[in-house]
Amino acid sequence: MARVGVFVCFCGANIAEYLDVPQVVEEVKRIREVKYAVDYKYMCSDPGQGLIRDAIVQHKLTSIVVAACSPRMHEKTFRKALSDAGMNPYLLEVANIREHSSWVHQKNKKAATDKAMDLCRMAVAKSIANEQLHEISVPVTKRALVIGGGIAGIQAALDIADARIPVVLVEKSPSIGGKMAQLDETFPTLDCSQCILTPKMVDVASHPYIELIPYAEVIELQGFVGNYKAKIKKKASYVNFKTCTGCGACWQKCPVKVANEYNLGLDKRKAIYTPFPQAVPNKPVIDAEHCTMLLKGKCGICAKVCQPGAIDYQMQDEVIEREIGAVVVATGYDMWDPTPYEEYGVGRFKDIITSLEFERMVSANGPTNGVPLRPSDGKVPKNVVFIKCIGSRDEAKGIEYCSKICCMYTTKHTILLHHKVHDSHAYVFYMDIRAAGKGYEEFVKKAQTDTAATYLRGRVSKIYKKGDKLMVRGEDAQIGQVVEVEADLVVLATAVSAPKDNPDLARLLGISYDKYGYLSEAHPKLRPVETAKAGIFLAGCTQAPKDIPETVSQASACAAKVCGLFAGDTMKKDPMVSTINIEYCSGCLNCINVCPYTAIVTDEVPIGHGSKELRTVAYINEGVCQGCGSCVAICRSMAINLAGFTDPQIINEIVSI
Amino acid sequence: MNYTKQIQDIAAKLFAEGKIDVFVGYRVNGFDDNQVPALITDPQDVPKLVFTDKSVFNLVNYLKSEHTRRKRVGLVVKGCDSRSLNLMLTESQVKRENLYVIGICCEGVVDETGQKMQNCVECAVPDAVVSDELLGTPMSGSLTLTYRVNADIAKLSEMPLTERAAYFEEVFENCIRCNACRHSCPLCYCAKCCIDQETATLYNGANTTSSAFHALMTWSLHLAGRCVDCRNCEKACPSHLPLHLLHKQNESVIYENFQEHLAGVIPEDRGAFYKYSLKDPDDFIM
Amino acid sequence: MEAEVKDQLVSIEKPELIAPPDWEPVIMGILCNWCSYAGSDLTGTSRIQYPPNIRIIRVPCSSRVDPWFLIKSLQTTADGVLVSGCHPGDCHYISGNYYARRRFLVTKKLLNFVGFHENRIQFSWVSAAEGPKFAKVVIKVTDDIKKLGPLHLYKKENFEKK
Amino acid sequence: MSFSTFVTDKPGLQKFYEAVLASHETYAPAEKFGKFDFKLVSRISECDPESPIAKTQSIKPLFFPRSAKVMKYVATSAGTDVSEVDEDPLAVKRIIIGAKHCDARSLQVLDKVYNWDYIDTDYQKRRENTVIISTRCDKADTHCFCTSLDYDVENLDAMDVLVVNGAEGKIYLRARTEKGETFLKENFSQQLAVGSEQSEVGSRHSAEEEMKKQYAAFAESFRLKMNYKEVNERLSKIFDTPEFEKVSANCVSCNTCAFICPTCHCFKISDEKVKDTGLRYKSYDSCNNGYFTLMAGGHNPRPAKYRRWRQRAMHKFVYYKERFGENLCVGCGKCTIACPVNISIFEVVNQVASAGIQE
Amino acid sequence: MKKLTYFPGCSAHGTSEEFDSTLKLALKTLDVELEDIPDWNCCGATSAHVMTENLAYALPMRNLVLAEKLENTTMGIACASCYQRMKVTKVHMDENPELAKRINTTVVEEGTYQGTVDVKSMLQYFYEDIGVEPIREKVTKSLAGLKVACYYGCLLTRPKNITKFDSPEYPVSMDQICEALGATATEFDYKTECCGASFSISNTEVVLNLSGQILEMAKESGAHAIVVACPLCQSNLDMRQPDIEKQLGVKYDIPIFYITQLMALAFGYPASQLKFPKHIVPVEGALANIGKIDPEAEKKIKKPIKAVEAESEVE
Repeated sequence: MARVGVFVCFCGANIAEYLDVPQVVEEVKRIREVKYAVDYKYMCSDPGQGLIRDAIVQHKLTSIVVAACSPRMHEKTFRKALSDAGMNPYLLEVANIREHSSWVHQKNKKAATDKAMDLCRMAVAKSIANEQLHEISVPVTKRALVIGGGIAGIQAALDIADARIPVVLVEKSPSIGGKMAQLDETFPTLDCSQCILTPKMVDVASHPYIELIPYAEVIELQGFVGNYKAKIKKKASYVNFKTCTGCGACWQKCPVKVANEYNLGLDKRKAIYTPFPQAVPNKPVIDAEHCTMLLKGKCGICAKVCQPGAIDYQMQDEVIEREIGAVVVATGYDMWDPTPYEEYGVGRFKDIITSLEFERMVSANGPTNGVPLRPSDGKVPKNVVFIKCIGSRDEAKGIEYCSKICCMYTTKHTILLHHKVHDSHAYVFYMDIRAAGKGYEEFVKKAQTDTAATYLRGRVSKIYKKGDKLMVRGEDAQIGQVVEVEADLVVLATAVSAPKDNPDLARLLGISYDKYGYLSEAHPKLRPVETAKAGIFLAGCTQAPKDIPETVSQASACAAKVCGLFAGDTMKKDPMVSTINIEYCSGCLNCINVCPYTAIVTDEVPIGHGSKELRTVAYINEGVCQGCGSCVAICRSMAINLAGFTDPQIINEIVSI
Repeated sequence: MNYTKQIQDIAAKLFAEGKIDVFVGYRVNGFDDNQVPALITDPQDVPKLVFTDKSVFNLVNYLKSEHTRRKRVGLVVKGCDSRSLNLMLTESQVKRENLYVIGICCEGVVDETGQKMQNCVECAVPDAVVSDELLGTPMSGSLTLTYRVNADIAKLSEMPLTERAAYFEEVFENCIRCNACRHSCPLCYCAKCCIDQETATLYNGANTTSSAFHALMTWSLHLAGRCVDCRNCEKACPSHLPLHLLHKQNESVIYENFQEHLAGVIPEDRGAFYKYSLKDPDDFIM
Repeated sequence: MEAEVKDQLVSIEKPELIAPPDWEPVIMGILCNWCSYAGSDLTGTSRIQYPPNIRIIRVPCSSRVDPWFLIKSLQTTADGVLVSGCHPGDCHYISGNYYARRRFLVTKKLLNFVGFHENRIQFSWVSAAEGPKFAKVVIKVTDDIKKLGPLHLYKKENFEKK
Repeated sequence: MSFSTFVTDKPGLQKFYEAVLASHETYAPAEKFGKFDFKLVSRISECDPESPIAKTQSIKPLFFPRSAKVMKYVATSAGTDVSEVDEDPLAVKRIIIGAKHCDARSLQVLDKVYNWDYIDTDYQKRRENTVIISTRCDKADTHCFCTSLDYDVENLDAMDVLVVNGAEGKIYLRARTEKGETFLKENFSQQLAVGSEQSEVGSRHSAEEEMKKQYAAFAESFRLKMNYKEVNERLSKIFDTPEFEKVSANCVSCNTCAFICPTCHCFKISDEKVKDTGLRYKSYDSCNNGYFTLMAGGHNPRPAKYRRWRQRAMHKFVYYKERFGENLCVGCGKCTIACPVNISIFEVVNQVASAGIQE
Repeated sequence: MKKLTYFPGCSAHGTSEEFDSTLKLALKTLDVELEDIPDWNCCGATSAHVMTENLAYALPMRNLVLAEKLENTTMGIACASCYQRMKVTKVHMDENPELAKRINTTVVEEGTYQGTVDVKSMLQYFYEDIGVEPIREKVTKSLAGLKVACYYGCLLTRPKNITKFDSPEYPVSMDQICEALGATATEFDYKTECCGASFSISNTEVVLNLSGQILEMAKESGAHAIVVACPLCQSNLDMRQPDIEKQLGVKYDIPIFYITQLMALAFGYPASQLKFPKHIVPVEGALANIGKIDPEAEKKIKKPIKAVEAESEVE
């Protein structure tokens, strides 16, 4: 028979003042299984824990109940005390008589005492059904997969690799670098983006612990934390990277011109190309959608001019497999498409451009060699209107959230405009200026003084054409009047939106995403880089819009999480997980359906003792199970139980008072 | 409705071609004109098979029997039966390839007194939704989301609480806990019913009214969103308890609040408790 | 009639049964660990007072709550039950409370159908920050159940009323 | 010794019943959900002593209730207090009216097992305190076969008072036991009697004749007839026949037949403990239940349906006979009616026995 | 011959009589017969929906219920205001059957609302049900040389979730029909700008300003005339033009045509049937441009409405 020890805490006066602790002890002693009960001033103190340790040995106790504060407070402390006395720590139950009784019934001592007695009885009853549980250890494969080679992916990969953990970095496009590689200068310091990014890109390429797989996508991820298996599809580049020297003869000679994605279609690239001059790896790929050789079998110029003979028109997509232990997802963001703003004439007026297009224009290696030009006539604009919150904070046409970076980059743009076109004038239509960040507000103030840009607080209602000018009509809410600005160029500060592939990726990885398509973190405050699926972490804008410093911090945080996960050869895990009694499992597999962590899979077991015939049952991978108990409650056969919260434990509680 | 001839022919053919090991159909019970299930393994017994409007029992129940397990089975199913078969398939209890299903477009069956059964009057899915061969003329049209309100539920819901409590107390009092309901239900196939497991017997092991309440509540909740209204349970009940009330109540709640399809109509649909919608009603929660 | 009810507390389901004068209801509260249990802890640390009738059971998630627990509580100790979990979308385990919500509604309606007053089975979403809300919920539930009187339906015979 | 016979008519019997109901704690078939159960009633309008046999449950629950408290205990650290349960409501002085002959006979069969190695005092008390008034059926039901079994239905003395419908609306009441004699004498007032044959005197002969005639007509109405001796003998020799597998194929393994059967008496013991107080119950169990023979170690000697059916048939017609000299079956056919798939014990034993012949 | 249920609305018999009559001419050519809703009533526009919800829904619903009794599945409406009220009612009723049931109790005598008849403006009907190409085929007298600015006003395409037709900000359906007739639609950014109609009586000055800007932009775009499909638009821009000119001190002299007038003209009906004398601003000046084709201007103005650039090019 169970031998339960009950330890009732005074918590100084916190408990003792509002309920009769000795009476609780007396009542508890009446319970058949209780062999020892005592009270003490501070059970969590060292002498208090000593009491528990001594009683365990002296009275040969089989389970312990501590009646004190909330288990969320000191459960770990008392578990440790049990461990120290050589007892399985999970034989502990805590009766919460402080938060649930003494503190909330301060005016009714009798009722509080009665309630405390009942709570103790419940804890005793539950503890009788407690079982010895042991920490779960899961072996880990010490290799990380980083999806996305933007600044987030680069930073995470470098940090993990620096800890001598192998990293597989998969990038969708032919080069790493991401959006940051398209930027000219960065706020608030106006560092040259390329200058600070490219050394990191080179580091990635040369790092002995990083395997860079460009022009590839993850197509499957199976397994669980520490033991994932990823399938990666390397898209056919038609260029043998091993032999290619990156000399550039091919793309100079290629006759096919295609809108250049890197410059957002503002100029042309060739069908065989590297996205930009500083690309890493600096090897070209053939754009199969436009290459006439691949499309029609005619041309073949690149193969002719390639001295090392690196061109291979027969190349096929290739699927490779990597065993990995953790995943960092850093797929970045998409610029929001402003087409819904029809009243601005988006799509009709060539001289309305997006901020990223402006960024490319003012970039020294951009399509206009660093000078902003009107796309319609190539003239240098004098009056430039910047409109903020295009898509952001707009429930009707765009998205509800604030994209966080637009205020700052628009400020930067007014400065860049001022630098490049000295006699220009910038008008900025804005809703609010959100400049929360180190040096941000100062940056905005300085920009306003230096550039003498006109800031107009209000929305633009219409843009129409008058001659070759764009008439921007909006409200200046500060003077309460409609204003019209004659603009040469309009720059839309488009919102940051989630990559459109994110839902597919989330499904593939088995993680969740929010209504906008951003991947969901496990907890918005306390677990912002983890996902609900153990071993998968999030870095950068794929989780929510953020600026570069934040992205880099999050990437490094991911790296720290991965390193922590890989710190030992095995991973330790809370044993409060579900287990299946296969004897009772009827194999309906409903549990697989409701498990949010895909912790349940099918298994084949003999139909009876020693039988060769097999039947299908569910199997719970304890390495993945997080212990929510969804499967337990939906299992009609009652074949599943959740350690620590088993049916007998809870029902014991219910019938004990 | 008489498909005796067709079913006999099909069964004979299946036996002759060696496609089945056992055929599950109906035969006349031998003392009046009512019918009982017939599990036929010998082709010689095929002429005993019948099918008329007295073919009441849901034969899918026999797919959990040791006589059919891991055998190739020929089976006759009516509309409601086929829905339970659909659920059995979805819940991996039987393998489709082991079955040869004769679906019936059912015009409704009658009880001992010759009256059309209530569930047949209210039936929304008369045609078999799973079959290898369909007998009769299909009549259901669009099957999804058809739902007919049960008159008993409406009546009882309007009753004052006290009266309803008294009515159901009588129901649970008259339950003898023989478990015929559960054993007759094709969807109660658990290796060991949770009500027979220690967790339950420790507190509800006796055959008291309280235990009957516990058992029937648990049972009906386990069938919520799955019950196909074949009334096998009600016909099996030696105390003639109105068991359909519990199922119909759950069905109406599920239909009205979650807009779910009828149980077993859609293949691979596991029932309302195994999925959720963000739009589920939230107003009953503080 | 009204006056009689005030004088003598009767069970709403079985009005012929009268409660002892000092009758106090027992409410079984089943709370999810991450939101509602934490919320109830906050009620405690904030010293917000509420009636002492609730007895709290901790479960990891509202989806762990089997309708069994409610049935068994009503069969034995409880005059009413309260199940509380995270607000929709806040589930620590992503989707647990959505599954639970469906089960709760069907269970509540079924129990009401067989004769339990609907206020005996109540649900709430209480977040870890809603200490005051938890107190309000408990006050309301206790109040509701006090009005309904003691529960007699399907009680275990060895259950002794306090 | 000889017992009195009274003669009355329909209204007279009705008045007699009413008087009994008014003065005694009386159980009679009362309708609920379309079937009749023996319930405590106080007015004749609440019950129907002439209820049809096919729709009437047996009187077994009045002696062996489907769940009975056997003890109560309070377990604390001070020790375990065991106390008797409250007064047994079935052990008070009571009358049963409307019982069928098969019901009465079943008690005779059950008496054997309850007075065997352990004397079941609860059962004894209930038995002693009960006066059973049993009406002889006029017509057999489809599934009845009481006349084919090892008891003399005509001269059955298992009831205390026998009621027989005679010709021309006459109804005969005859005491069959001392208890019945005393009861009749005390309760059957002279005013109720009709004609001159109100007592044991007079044309006793003609009463005897009429009752014989009624029985003959009743015996004629049986669809099912068998030779129980042959069945007993054959069954005892064919334990291993595959025929059991055939007859049990339709069985869905519920417990209905056993729970309904007036002679089945298997039970289980279960405890229900709330807080410190436990109650121990004795409730029906059934050998058709797959877990009936499951042992703690996991072994189950009767995992297959046919083995359970063999046990059921053998226990009824072989083992009980061997041990107590009676068939554990009274031929009421209630199990067949209650069975979800109408498996008939009559057919089962005959089919198995005749298969024995063929071999 | 196609049939179309027709809701004329009050202005068809008054200020916009020329819209109604030319509509019938155009439809005759296009082989469509109009069936008036028997015993139709006021749509309730502008007054009812600011007063009571019930009346604002009940008035259109009566028309809808009556229209359901005819066999046609589509109801065409000339007046933009009537169209708006009818369409709003239909969409709201279809979305909310409970509301429909409640409103229906008011017009219970006419019958039960089924939601079987679709509501379309005449412009929408021309564009979707007849199509630009069939219209082009019927043209016997091309309007080439005439440059028009198509003005849609506020109600024909908005709100988007109600009308589900064309773009709410830069619609093109009328432009395409005008081009099919041979005319040139200018690039006109004020297509859906407010004309101030609601203040027509109460605050005329606002109307003069707003409508004046529309005229100004139309002139700026090089248009000879403005084309509309709404009686109120027409009356504001046409009737008030002299006032506008007086207020702004500019001479516009831009006639305001109904789209149906131009259609009828292009389909070969004589000008005498088109009721031009009802216009305040004389139309003759603008119509004189028909046939005068300036190749330079043609090239400059006639741009594709949505530019599609070639994806790649090979040298």
